[in-house]
Amino acid sequence: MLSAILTKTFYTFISLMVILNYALLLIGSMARIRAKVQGRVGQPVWQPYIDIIKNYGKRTAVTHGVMFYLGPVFRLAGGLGTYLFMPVVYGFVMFENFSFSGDLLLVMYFIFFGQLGMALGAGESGHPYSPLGVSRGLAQMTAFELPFALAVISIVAQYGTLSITEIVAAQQGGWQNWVAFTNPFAMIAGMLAFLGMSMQNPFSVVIAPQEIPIGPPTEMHSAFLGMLQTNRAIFNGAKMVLFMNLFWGGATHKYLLVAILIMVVKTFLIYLYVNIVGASFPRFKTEQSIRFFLGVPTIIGIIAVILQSI
Amino acid sequence: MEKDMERRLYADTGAPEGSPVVNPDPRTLGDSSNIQLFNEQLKLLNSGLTEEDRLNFCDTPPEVIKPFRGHWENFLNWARSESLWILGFGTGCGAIELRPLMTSRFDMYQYGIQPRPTPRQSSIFVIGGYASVKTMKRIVRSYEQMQGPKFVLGLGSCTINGGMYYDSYNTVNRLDHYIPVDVYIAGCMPRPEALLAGLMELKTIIKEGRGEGANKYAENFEWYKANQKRIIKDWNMPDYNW
Amino acid sequence: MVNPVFLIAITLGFAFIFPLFEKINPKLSRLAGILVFLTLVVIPLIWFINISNMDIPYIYSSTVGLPSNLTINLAVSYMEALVLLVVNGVGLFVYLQEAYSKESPWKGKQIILLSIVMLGANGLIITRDIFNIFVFMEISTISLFGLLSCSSDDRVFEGGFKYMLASGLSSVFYLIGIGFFYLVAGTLNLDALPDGINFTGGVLGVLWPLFLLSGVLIELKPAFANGWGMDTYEAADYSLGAIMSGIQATALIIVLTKIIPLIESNIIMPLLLVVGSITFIISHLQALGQSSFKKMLGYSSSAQIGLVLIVLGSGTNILLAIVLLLTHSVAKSGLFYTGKYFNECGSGRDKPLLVVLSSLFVIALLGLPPFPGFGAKWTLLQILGGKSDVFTIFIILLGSLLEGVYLFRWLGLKIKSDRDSGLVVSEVVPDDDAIPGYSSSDTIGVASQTGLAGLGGCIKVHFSSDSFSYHQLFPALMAVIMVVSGVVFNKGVGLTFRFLIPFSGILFFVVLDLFRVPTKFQVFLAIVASIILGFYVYPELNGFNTLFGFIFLFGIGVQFIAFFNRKGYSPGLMALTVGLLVSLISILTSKTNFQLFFSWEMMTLTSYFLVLRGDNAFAGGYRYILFSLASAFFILAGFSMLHGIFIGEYMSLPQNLLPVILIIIGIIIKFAGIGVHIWLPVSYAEAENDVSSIFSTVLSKVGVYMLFLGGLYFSKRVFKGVDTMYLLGWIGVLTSVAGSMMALFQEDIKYTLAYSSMGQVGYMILGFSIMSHLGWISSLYLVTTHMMFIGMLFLSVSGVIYRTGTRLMYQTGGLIKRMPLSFISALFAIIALSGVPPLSGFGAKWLMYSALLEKGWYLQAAMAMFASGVAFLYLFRLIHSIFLGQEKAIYLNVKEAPAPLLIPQYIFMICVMAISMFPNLLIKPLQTVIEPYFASTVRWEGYEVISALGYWNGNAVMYVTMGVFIIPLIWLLIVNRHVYKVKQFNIVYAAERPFKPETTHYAYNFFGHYQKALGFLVEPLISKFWNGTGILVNNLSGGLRRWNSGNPQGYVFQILLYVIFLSFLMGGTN
Amino acid sequence: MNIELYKNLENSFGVTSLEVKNRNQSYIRVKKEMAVPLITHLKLVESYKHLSFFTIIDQIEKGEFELLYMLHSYSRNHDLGIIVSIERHETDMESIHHLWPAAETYQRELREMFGVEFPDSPGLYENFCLEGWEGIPPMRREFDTKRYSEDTFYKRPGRETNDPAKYMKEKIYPSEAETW
Repeated sequence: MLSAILTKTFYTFISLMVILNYALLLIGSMARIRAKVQGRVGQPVWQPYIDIIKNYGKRTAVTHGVMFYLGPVFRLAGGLGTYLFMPVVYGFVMFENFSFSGDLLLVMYFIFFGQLGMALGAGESGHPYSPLGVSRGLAQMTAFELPFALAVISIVAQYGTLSITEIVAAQQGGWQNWVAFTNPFAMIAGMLAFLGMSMQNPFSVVIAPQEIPIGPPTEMHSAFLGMLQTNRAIFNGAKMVLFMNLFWGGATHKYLLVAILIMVVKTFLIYLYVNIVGASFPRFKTEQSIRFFLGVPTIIGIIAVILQSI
Repeated sequence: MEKDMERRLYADTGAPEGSPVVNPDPRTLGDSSNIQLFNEQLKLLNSGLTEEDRLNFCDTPPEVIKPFRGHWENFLNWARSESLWILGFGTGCGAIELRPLMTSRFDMYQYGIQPRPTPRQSSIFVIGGYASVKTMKRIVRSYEQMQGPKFVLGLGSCTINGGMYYDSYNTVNRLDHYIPVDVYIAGCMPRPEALLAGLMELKTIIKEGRGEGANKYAENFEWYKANQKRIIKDWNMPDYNW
Repeated sequence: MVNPVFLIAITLGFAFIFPLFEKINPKLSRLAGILVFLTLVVIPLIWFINISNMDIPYIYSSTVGLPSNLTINLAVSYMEALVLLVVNGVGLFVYLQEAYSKESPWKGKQIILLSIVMLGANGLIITRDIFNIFVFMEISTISLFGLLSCSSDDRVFEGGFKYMLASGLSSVFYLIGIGFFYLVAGTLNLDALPDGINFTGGVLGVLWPLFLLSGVLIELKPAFANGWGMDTYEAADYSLGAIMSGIQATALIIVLTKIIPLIESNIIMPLLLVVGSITFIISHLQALGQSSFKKMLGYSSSAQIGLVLIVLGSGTNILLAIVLLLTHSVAKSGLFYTGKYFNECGSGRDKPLLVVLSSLFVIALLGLPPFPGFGAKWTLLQILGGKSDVFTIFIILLGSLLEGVYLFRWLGLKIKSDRDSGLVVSEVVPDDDAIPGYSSSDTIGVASQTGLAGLGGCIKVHFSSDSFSYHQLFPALMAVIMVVSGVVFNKGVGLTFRFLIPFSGILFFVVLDLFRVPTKFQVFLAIVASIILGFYVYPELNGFNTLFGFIFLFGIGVQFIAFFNRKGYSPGLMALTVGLLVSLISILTSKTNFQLFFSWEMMTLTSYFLVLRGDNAFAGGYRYILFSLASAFFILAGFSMLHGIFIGEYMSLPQNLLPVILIIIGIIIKFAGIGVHIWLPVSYAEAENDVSSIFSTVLSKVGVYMLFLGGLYFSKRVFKGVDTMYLLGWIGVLTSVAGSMMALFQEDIKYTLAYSSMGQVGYMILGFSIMSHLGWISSLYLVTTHMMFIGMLFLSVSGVIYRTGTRLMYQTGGLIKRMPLSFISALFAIIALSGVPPLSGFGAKWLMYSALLEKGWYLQAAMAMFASGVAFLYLFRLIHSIFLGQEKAIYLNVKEAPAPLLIPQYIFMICVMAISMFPNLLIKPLQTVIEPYFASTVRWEGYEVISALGYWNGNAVMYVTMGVFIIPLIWLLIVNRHVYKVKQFNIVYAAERPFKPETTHYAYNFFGHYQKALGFLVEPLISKFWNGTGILVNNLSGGLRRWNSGNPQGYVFQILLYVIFLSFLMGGTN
Repeated sequence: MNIELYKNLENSFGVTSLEVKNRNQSYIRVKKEMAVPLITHLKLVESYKHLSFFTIIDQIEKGEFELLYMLHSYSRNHDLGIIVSIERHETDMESIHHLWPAAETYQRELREMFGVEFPDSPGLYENFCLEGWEGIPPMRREFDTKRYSEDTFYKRPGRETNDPAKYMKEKIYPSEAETW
C-alpha cells in the first residue's frame, strides 16, 4: 500500500515536472514566435522561468484577506487538478495521473474549481477591475463552454464513452482515426472554443492590460503572481493535453520518450494555432465574443452532435 | 468703403504702445496676498488621514528587509535583473521614449524587460520626465504600492535638477529627495538608446546587490516623508501606501 | 315530533307579539328573540337527528287535516331538515349580529321583518304546494323589501325599487305558470299529482314549465338578468346581503328542486346545465371587475347558484348540490360579516381573528379543504369524470379559478401591510443610466427591499386591545361548525383520521398563540412535533416516500432552528409552518387520490398564508395562490378522469391520454416550468426570509414528488407522435436555462435565489423525464443535495439580510470580514450548487450528464451545461457582491449572523461534505429506491461508481483535491516571507485613492455586457403575456359588467329577454 | 468680421475697438456687465456656437485682468475674441457655464491660477491642478516663481545656466560664430 502510494507520488511528481517545464518553455517560445511576427527579437525562451523565480523571490507582499491569500492557491489547485485527472500519454502508468477518479465530465467541471477560487481571491482584493475582469471572463466562459460541450458530447456520442483514456484508445491506428478527421465538425467547434479558453486575442478582453490592468489578477503580486504564473503554465498544458486527447489522437508510442515527443509536437502545434489567431486578430468586446461563440461555433457543434446522433 | 471703415476701426484700437509700466499703481493691483484658494473646508489636512479614512487604510511604516546572504541572494538578484517589469508612469514628456523601446527597433523584451500595467507587479519605476507637485503625490503612492525589491529610474534632466523647468513653481527639482532613485538618465530628451543604457546600468547595479532602494526608503522613511509632505499640501493618504 | 307548521307559527307569532314585548322591556324582548331564533334552529336539529337515527324518511303534516288535494302539505325530509338547520342558523346569526350591534341595533320593525323573512324562507323550504310557494315567495320578497327600506343607505330606495320591479315580474311569471300548471295537472299539491298525466303535451306543456322556471330562476339572479340583484346587494346592509344570499337564495333553490321532478328530465337537465354554466362563468367574470365588496359578493352568490344549477342539471346526487349550497350559504353570510368589520377598520393586520375568519370563509366559499364544499366538488368531479363530461369539468374548474382570482385578491388586499404597494418590485434590471435608489419608478421597490431606506422593523400581525370583540364570536362559531362539518363530510368522502392531523397541529399552535406563548418555545415544540411525526410515519413510508419524507422532515425540521431567531410573538407562523409540514407528510402517506389531493390543497393553502406573512408579499402571494390553484385544478381534472385509481399504483396503460396531460400540466405549473414561472420568484422573494428558505429547499420539491409518485404512469405516453417525457425533458431543460438567465440579472438577492431554485428544479424534471435508472438517480440525488445546499445559501443570505437590512446585493459588500461563518457556508453552497468538484453538486451533474448522454439527449445535455455555466455566473456574482469587494461604512458594525441561522447551515454543510466524500452514502439508497422501476445500470467498485459511459470516484477526487490544494498552500506559506495585512482602500487605483466604497465596489449591473449580448432572452415576454391575460380578463369583466347599466327599465328588458332565452332553450331541446 | 454685425453689437452691447487680425479672426472689447449678454447673443443668434477657449491675461501695468473669450462660428468660419477687462482688485466675473458646460473647467482653472471668482460655477472650488496651494495664485504676475522654486524645492548644486545663443556660438559652432 505504502509503496503504491509512494510510486504514485513519484509518478505524479515526474508528470508534473514534465508538464511544468514543457509548458514554461512553450510559453517562452510562443512569446518569441509572436515577437517574430511583430518584427522583434523577442524575449529569451527561458524568460518565464526567470519571471517566476523573480516573483517568488519578492521580499514583501500584501494580502487583502484570507480569500485573497487562498485565491491563487485555489487557482493552482484547479490547474493541477485538471491536469492530474487526465491521462497525458496514453499507455504509460507514469503519465496516467489520477485519471481513474473521474472521466471527461470531471475534468470539464474541475476547470471551474480554479476559476471560482481565483475569482473569489480577486474579488476580495477590493479592486473594482478585478471583478470587472472576472465578470468578463465568466461571461465568455459560459459562451465558449457551449460549443465545447457540444463538441465533447459529439465525441461521446461517437465513441460511447466518457473516459478520456478510451476516447484516446479509440483514435489509435493512424491519423485517419483521429477525431479531427472522423468527426471534423466536433473538432472545429472544439478548436474554436479553445480560442476562447486560452484567452488570447481576439478573446483577451478579460485581461485587457491597458483598459482594466490585466483584470482579475490586478492586485496579485509577488508569490501570489508567481503561483498564478505557475498555474498558467500547468493549466495551459492541461488544456492542450485535453484537446490533444480529444481531437488529435492523444500521444502514444511504445517508447515513452517518443510518446512524450509526440505530445510535445502536437501540443506545440495546437498552441501555435492559438497564437497565430491571436497575432492576427484584434480584440473582441465581451458581448461580441459571446455572440461569436453562440453563433457559428455553436451551430457547428450542433451539426456535429446531430451528425453523431443520427 | 468697407475697407476704409475697417481701417478706421483698426486705428481706434487701444493697443498699448511704448514701454511697459514698470511700477504699477499699488491701489489698482489688488491685495493678492490675502487670497486663499483653498480654505480649511476645502483643503484636506496635511497631517494625515481623517478618523473615517483611518478605518480603510493601513499605514504601517515600511520595514527594512534584510537580503539573503551569499549565492542565493545573488541568484535572486540575477533573476530580478533579468526580469525587469516596468511601471511606465507617464509623468512627463519622457514617457514617449518608452514606446520605441517596446517595438521592433529597440525591443526591450530581449533583455527581459517588459511593461506591466500595475505597480503591484512591477519592479522598476520609470519616472518619465519632470515631476510636478501634483504628479509627485501619485509617484509616491505608486512607488509605495510596488513590492520590494523595487528600483527607480529617473528619465531626463528634469528629474535630476528640474531641467528647463528649474524655476517653475510646480516642478520638483530633485527627485531623489522624495523617493530613492537608482539610475538617472540625463538628457532633454534622452534617446531610447540612452534609456537602454540606463537599464543595462540598472541591471549591473542589481546584480551587484546595490539595488536596495526599498530598504533605503524604509531606513530614511522619516526624511523622505518630511520632504514629501513639505511640497504635497493636501496629504489625503496614509503615510505609507501599502 | 314537532309539527313543521310550528316553524311558521313561531315566526309569525313572534312577529306579532314582538312590538308588545318591546314596549314592556326592550332587553327582555331581545332575549326572547334569541329564544325564538334558537328554537328555529333546534327544531330542524331534532328532525335531523331523528331522521338520521330513527330512519323516519319523512315528517309530514297537512295543515287542515283534509285530503291532500285540498290542503297544504308541509314536509320535511333529511334534506329539508338540513337546509332548515343551516338557513335558520344563518337567521340566528343575523339576528344576533344585528340586534346586538354596537351602532344602531335593529329594533321593532326590523326584527319583525327579519322574523317574517325567516317565515318566508322556512315556508318555501317545507311547503309542498306550488301556490303556497308563491305565497311564501311573496312574503319573503315583501319582507325583504321592508328590511331594505329600513336601511340607512341612500341608494336603498333605488335598490329596493329595482328589487320590487324584478321580483314583481318574477311573481307574475310564476303566477302565470301556476295557472297553466293547474290547467294541466288539476292540482297544485305536489304530493297529490295525478298519475299518468302528460305534463309536456301541447302548448301548455311548454308554457307552464317555462313560466314556473322563469319565476324561480329570475329570483335566483341568473347571469344576464342579474343586474337588479347586484344593485340591491350594493344598496343593502351587509346583513341584508347575508340574508339575500344565505337564506333566500338557498330557499329558492329548494323550491327549484321541488319543481324539477315535474318537468321531463331531457328538457330540464340541459337547460339547467346551460343556465348554470352561463351564470357560473359570467357572474364570476362580472365579479372580477368589481371594486365594491358587496357587489362582488353578490355576483359571487349568483355564480354559486349557477354552480348549484350545474350540479342539479348534471343529474348527479342532489345532496351534493345541497352541500355546496349550504357551504355557500354559511360562508357567504360569514364573509358579509367580516366584510363589514373590515369596512370599519380598514387593514386587517392587527385583527388576527378577523383575518383568520375571512380566510376560512374565503376558503370555504372556494370549495377548498377542509370544508364540505371540497368533498362535494371532488365527488361531483369524480362523477362527471366517470361520465367523461370534460366540458362540465372544464366549466366548473374555470369558474372556480375565476372565483379564486377575485376572492384572494380581496383577501390579500385586506391582509397586506400598509407598506405593501401590491406591486411586483424589481423583477427587471434597471437601466444603466438609472441611479439606483433615486429614480422615481424605482423608489417603491428599493424602499421595500432595504430596511435602511425605510422602517427598521416589520409590520406583522399582532394583537392589540381591540383585536377581539364579541361580535366576532358568532362568525367564529360558524367557522368552527363549518370546519367540523367539513371534516365530517370529507371523512365521509374518503378521508381517514390521519388527515386530520394537520388541523390538530394548526389548532394546537393557534391555541399557543392565543395564550401568547413566545415563538421560541413554539419552535421548540414544533421540532419535537416533527421528530414525533417522523417516528410515527416512518414505518408507513417506503421507496420514494421515505426519501421525500426524509427531505420534508429533515429539511423543515432543521430549518425550524432558524426560527429561533424570531423575537417575541409571531402569531400564526408556527401554526402554518407545522401545518405545511404535516400536509406534506400527509401527501406522502396518501393512499387514494382524494387523500392526496386533500393534502395537496392543504399544503397550497398553508404555504399561501405563509407567503402572505411577508411584508410586501401581496403580489407574490396572489400570484402564488392563483397559479397553485390553477395547478391544483389541472391535477383535479386529471384525477377526476382516473376512475378512482390511485395515481401511485397505476401501472397499466390506459388509452386515455387526457388525464396524464392534465396532471403533468398541473405539475409543471407547480414547479414553475418555463412559461408559468412568473409566480415563483416574487412569492419566494417576498416571503419572510426563513420561510423563503423552507419554500426553496422543501416546497419546490413537491412537484417533483408528484412526478415520481405518478412515475411509470406518466412514462411511455405518446402525444401526437411525441413522447410526453421528451417534451417534459425539454421543458425541464428550458426551465433551467431560463431560471439561470433570469437569476443572472437580478439585483435583489432573493430574486436571484428564487430564480436559481427554479432553474435547479428544471434539472430535476429533466432527470426524471429521462426515464432511466441513471436519470432517476440523478434527479433524486439532486433533490436531496439541492435541499441541503440551497438551504445553506438561503439561510446564509437570510443572515446577511437580517444584519444589513437590505436585499439589494450591490448595497452590501466586503462582509467576509464581518460574517466569516456565513461566508464559508455560502462558499460551500456555491461550490456545490454550481457542480464544481469535489463537492456533492458535481455528483448530480455527473449523474445527469451521464444519464442524458446514455439516453441520447445530446442537445439537452448541451443546454444543461450552458445553464450550469450561467448558474456559475450568478453564484459568483452573489458571493462577490455580498461578501467580497469593498465594505461599506454603514456595515462596519455588522455582526456575524445569529446562531439560529448558522446552526442549520452547518448541519447541512456536514451532510453535504459527507455525501461529497462518500457518494455511495446517498446513491446506494437511491438505487434501492429505484430498483423496482428500472434495472440498475451502474456498478460500484469501492467508492467508484461506473456507468455505461463513464466513471466517478468521489472519494478519490476529494483526496486529490485536498492534495493539490494543500501542497501549493504550504509552498505559498513558505515562499511568502513578509506579508502585510492591508485594508480595503489599499488598492492600486490608477495612482489615486478610492474615496467611497460605494463607488469602488463593482457589483451593480454586474453582467451588463452579458445583458447586451443575450439580454433579449430575458425580455419579460412571459410576464407580459400573463399581464396581458390579466388585462384581457379584466376588460372582459368590465365589458360584461357594463351590461348591468343600473337602469331599471334596462333590467326589466333583461328579464324579459331572459325569459325569451329560456323559452328558446326549452323549445330548442324539445 | 462683418461690419453690420459689428455695428449691431456696437449699438446693442456697446462693443468697442474692433481689431481685425485677418479674414478669420477679430477681437472686440466689451464692458464687464455687458459681456455675458453679448456672448449669449453671439451664441444663440449669431452662430458663434463654439467656445474655443477662455483665458486671462494679467495686465498688471494697467491694474486689470483681461478676460479673453474665444468664440468660433462654423458657418462664418470665423473666430471672434471678446476681451473683457476687470479690475485686479475686484475679481468677480459672471459665469458662462450655462452656455457651455465645458466652461466650468476653464473657470476652475482661472480661479486657481489667477484667483478670479466665478460665482455659481459648479465645482469651482474643486482641485484643478494646485492641490492645496497656499499663497497667492501662481499665474499672477506679482508672484515670483523662481524665488518660490528656490524656497520650496531642493536645488541640486552644480547647475549652470547659459544663454542659449551665446552657448551655441561658443561651444557648438565656434568656427561659424564669427560670421553671425
